[in-house]
Amino acid sequence: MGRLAAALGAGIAILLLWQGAVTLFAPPPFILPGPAAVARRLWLDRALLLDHGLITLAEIGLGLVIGTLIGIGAAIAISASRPLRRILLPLVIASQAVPVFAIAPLLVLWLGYGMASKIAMAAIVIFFPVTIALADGIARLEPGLVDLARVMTGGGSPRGRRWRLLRHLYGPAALPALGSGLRIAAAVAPIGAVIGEWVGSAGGLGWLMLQANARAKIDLMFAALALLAVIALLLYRLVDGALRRATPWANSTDILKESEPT
Amino acid sequence: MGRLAAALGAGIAILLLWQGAVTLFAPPPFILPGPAAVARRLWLDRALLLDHGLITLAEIGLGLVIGTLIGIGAAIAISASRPLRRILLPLVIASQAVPVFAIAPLLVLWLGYGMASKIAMAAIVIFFPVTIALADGIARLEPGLVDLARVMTGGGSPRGRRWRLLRHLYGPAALPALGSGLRIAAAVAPIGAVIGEWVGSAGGLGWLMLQANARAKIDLMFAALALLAVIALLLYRLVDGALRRATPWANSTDILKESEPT
Amino acid sequence: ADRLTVLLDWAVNPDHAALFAAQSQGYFAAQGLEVELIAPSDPNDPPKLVAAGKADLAVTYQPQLVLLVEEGLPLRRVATLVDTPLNSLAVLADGPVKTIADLKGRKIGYSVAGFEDALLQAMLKSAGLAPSDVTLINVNFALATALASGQVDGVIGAFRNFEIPEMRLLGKPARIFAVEDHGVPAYDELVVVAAADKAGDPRIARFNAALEAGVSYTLNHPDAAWAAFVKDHPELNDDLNREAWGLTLPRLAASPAALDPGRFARIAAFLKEAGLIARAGDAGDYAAPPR
Amino acid sequence: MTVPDGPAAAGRSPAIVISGAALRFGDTCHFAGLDLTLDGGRTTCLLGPSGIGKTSLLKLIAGLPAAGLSGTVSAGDGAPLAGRIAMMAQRDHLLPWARLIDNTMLGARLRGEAPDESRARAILTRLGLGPAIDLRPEALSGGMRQRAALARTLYEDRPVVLMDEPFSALDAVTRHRLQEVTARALAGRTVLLVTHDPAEALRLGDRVLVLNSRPGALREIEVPGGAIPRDQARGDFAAALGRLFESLGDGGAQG
Amino acid sequence: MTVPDGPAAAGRSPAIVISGAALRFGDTCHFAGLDLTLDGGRTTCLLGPSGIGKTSLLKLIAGLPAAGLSGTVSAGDGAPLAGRIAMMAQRDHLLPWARLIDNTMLGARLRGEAPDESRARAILTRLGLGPAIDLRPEALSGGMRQRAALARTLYEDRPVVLMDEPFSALDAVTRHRLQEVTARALAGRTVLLVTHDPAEALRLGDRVLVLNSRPGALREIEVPGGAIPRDQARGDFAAALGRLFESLGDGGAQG
Ligand SMILES: Nc1ncnc2c1ncn2[C@@H]1O[C@H](COP(=O)(O)OP(=O)(O)OP(=O)(O)O)[C@@H](O)[C@H]1O
Ligand SMILES: Nc1ncnc2c1ncn2[C@@H]1O[C@H](COP(=O)(O)OP(=O)(O)OP(=O)(O)O)[C@@H](O)[C@H]1O
Ligand SMILES: [Mg+2]
Ligand SMILES: [Mg+2]
Repeated sequence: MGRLAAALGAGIAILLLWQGAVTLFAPPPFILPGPAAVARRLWLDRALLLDHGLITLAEIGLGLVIGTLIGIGAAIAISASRPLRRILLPLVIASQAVPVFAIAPLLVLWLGYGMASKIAMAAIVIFFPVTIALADGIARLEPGLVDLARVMTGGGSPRGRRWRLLRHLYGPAALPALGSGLRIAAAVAPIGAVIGEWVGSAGGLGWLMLQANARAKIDLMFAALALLAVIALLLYRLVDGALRRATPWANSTDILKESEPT
Repeated sequence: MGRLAAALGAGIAILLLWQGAVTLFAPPPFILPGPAAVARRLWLDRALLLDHGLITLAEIGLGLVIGTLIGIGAAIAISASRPLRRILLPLVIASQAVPVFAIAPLLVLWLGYGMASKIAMAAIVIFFPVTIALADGIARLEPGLVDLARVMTGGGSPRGRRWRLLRHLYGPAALPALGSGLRIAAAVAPIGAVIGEWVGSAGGLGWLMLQANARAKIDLMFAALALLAVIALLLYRLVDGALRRATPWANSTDILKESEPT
Repeated sequence: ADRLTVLLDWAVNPDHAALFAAQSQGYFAAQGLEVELIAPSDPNDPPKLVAAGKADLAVTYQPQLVLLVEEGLPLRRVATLVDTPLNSLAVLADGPVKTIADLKGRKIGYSVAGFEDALLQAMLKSAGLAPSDVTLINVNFALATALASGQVDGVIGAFRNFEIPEMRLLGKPARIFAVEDHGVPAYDELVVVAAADKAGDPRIARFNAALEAGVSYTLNHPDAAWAAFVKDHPELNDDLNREAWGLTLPRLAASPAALDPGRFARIAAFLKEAGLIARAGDAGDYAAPPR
Repeated sequence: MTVPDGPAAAGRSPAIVISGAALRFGDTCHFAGLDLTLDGGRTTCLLGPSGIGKTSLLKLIAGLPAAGLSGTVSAGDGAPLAGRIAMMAQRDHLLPWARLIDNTMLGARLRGEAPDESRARAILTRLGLGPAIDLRPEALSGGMRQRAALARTLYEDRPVVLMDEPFSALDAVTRHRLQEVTARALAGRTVLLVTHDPAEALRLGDRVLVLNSRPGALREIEVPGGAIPRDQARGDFAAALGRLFESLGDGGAQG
Repeated sequence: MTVPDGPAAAGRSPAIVISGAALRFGDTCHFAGLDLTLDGGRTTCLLGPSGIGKTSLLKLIAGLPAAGLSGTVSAGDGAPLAGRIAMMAQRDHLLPWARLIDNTMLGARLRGEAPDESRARAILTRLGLGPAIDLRPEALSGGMRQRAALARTLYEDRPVVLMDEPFSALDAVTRHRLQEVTARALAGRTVLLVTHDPAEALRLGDRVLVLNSRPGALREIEVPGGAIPRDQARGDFAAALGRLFESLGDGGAQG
């Protein structure tokens, strides 16, 4: 399994880098503990970490699904109509400038302290790259295909026309671009969930990190962080693999890589 | 000036939406003040907001430049060599799962309380979409061009070969994809700078928002937030416009939009 | 002049009155000190950075200091800014909760600090409630608004000199239960800490002297001190901070260098009882001997 | 189940009237003031040097925006042209993600009509693409891609058909066969066929026009007799070919 | 300042030995066990039905990966082939962001050589692209794009040149002229030229081969006499053309 070996290699590389930083710069252990201490904590508190990890995982999953759906919807709306674009695009961009603490009370007021407010916050982080990448992809349809579609649909009933264009032409053509957006979204989804937990929570890795940080249990905080990083990596792999399978026509060989001695 | 009209329209749309939410849901003013109260605060504290806005603007500018450079560098490294990719990509993804408060002390330890630690934090947020979008763009070079380059450079000295391929082929071909990444980066740059300010600071809009929030000066917080959103919008426009001018061959007309009554 | 970096616990507020008075009245300068006051975004960072040698002094909370020392941070208390608890459990004055016992089955919000849930548990116990009788929610950035908007029924961590007037100005006056009235030993809300190996630094004695002068000036000339305070921090010049200023002054430690060793022993024992620390030390483990 | 031979109702194919067509870039004028009527139900072949503006002229008729292009186009029957045109562009523009059969039926999908798979299969088979029906474009050869684009155009079944060098990537034998298939499928429609192959023009065209920049815009070449597709063995074919070559020689490459 | 006619040192163009070439997809075998030697310094023209595998064969020689393809290729002089080949693919593959002149000099840039702008200009001018030298590909017609790809290939100045239907998008007149220009530029090189135009094969090929699936793999056609580019007016040209058409007829379209 070359993939397993690669994953292991990456893990070892990160650990070496981390240990290297600890050895070289010798930061105090209460600011950056070494991998060994964190590994020990990961083992000792595995039940606790698993509990909270599962909460966060659920938030990530839901946030990713909802964020992606919103992202796709926003991209479609932005691409489909100029007036909508005028209104939506600035809103979408402005949404990225909002820090948590500014809208946390608002979210709680409207959505309560349950999952909903966390998923909303996570979705805000996640949907944006999807929207921009997909909208860009849609706007970059090859001009020849634009012409083709124009001739094919000219004069026809406009009912559902845009939807069909999207479904059969713009959508598939933008899939690789959507892929870039989804990859970015997959990597930021974990932090999206953590930010969601700052809105107010009673559990999850973000909550655990806040708690551990406040009690100066730095090794626990970094253990939770390590778990979060692993989730991010696995999620990225998952999304990446799914995307590769979904867009086989877009996977080119890469000369820069090909020329490597493998 | 159609562009000015559009910007005005967008601003008015946002304000209407905001006022609508306030009127409709009637959240307490200490959670969401109306546009009028915030506008009043914007005017009254204009000097204060300007002061801190300029600090944040400087951080955004530097963060965007440095983040973009790092992003491009990381994308090139990831695309150029398989071993490097194995090590770098997981690091790059893991970097997105790190909450500020986990590494804020570390950043201060290594970079001090000055601009550097803030810009580092901002760069972490900003570089990622650039990296992924550009790396994806590089990997998606048309297979026909890959073949062409292979025949053209076959047998030649490998010295600088990758660099030239990147410079004359993969790079320009990936410019539109890099554009998507940069657009995302431009929109998240302001929050990147704000997050940077959470590392510890004595000024800036993020600092001002924290202060205002901690002291329940909600109208001041939203005034700062409004300023931040405006910065995000202007930045996006700027980057978008520059990108359009830089990649004229990639600006297609969009049938979905073309069919609009304009 | 010798440079001295002081990390505040949180955003600048009237709790820091003595520090800013010493600064604005030139008492630090008179002691040959050039003091830099820095506000962090996370109250947990300053002690760590002092322990790591990245700053000379940090403002933190006495129970927090005990927790940090337990976790191996080489820190010692060198001065006190506020020598009574400010923390309280707050509920809406016109709400259904009249006593702590009424909180049974309700939601209680808390902010980030690690020992607040311990405080709460002690208070609940004093009213005969178990921790499982309430739902605890970390509301992080929004104590007052969470309570005022009715999203939670009570909050622990409300400072009685700040959140309480804040609630009233929001139109939602609060009823408070002071921690020390409900099973929690009294402690110093705000202390100044230094790295253990630098606690004997002569600059700290000079810092304390200036701080003491700052307290005296603030207590003696509250209006002038206020004027100087808002001159440097125009964003704080409002009704709330003015009122908080008045409520804070009586809480300021008049003798910042003075140490009550018993308080450390009592709060350590309390935290051990709450299961937050494994070993309760005595004052020598937490505080530098006063000089 | 077969390739449609001629439009459902012959005679419905409108004439197309182009007037004042011009292609200009700054000081360079490729052609200007060009008036042309394409007879309804007839095939007009257009030849001309590379870069003169043949593709641009097709775009004008199809109502597609193109830089430097101006002129008006209308249908002889007064009704709007939009929705009555099928166009086969110079490049194949296949959808890389779609199988050959789905590429063929794209038009139906985009118009929300039920795709007629058996018709698509029949067309593909007749164009020699039967075995490749489930392949994606990346697995097709150049000539197969071009035939796929042709299949897509024939599937459209429109009264007006514009074709831009539809057989250029095909070997002589396949080309000859597909010229026949295409001629039969398009009989009775208004067709404008751009080609670089003089023999092809004379085989398929009711009219043959040469677009040249130097000697005025359009020159019409007298075509040989006989039914379309014409037999190249006829005596007057060679003569017409000679005239056509001569006319082409007057122009010279543009651009 | 002129297009190079023949390689700097004639005779250096190696023969190319292909052995055991096969193109298979699952059960479908396009060809197998194909052995072929391209004479050094000579032009070999390859014809065959669409989809038979001509492009794939070019890729094999160029050392490019292609699905289903196998076989070994070596140079007659024993030295590696890599770096001695210029290839003009079936599609133009121009860089959309680069002006025509920069597209032409791409090879030099990729190899880190100093681009020779005056040589590139000379080539472009000789191919009739002089006025378009500063345009980007989007502003070029189909034939102009093909000529641009041809210019890029000629600019490479390699001893081995592979061309896949280099003139298919050109009008008859331009095609005729560029066949001459190309033949002169490539004289003395080892050239494999895939074409669908039998006359073109006979004008330009020292050898003419037909790839067919049914009657065994490769069939060689006897070429008329005369120097390349050959005069089509010669008596034996028409005869050869007849033989070639006949040979092509045996195959039929693939795919
Ligand atoms: N932006 C532009 N600036 C200058 N000239 C342009 C521009 N866009 C197109 N042209 C010119 O307009 C002409 C377009 O011609 P068109 O594509 O219609 O040619 P064509 O007759 O179809 O040629 P071919 O047979 O080669 O396909 C070309 O000469 C091209 O150079
Ligand atoms: N993945 C695949 N699966 C099945 N068949 C494939 C696949 N990839 C390529 N082919 C087939 O291999 C052949 C490739 O032929 P190639 O492109 O070499 O043809 P060609 O002789 O150049 O044809 P043309 O004259 O049309 O350009 C085609 O018949 C094509 O359908
Ligand atoms: Mg054309
Ligand atoms: Mg081919």
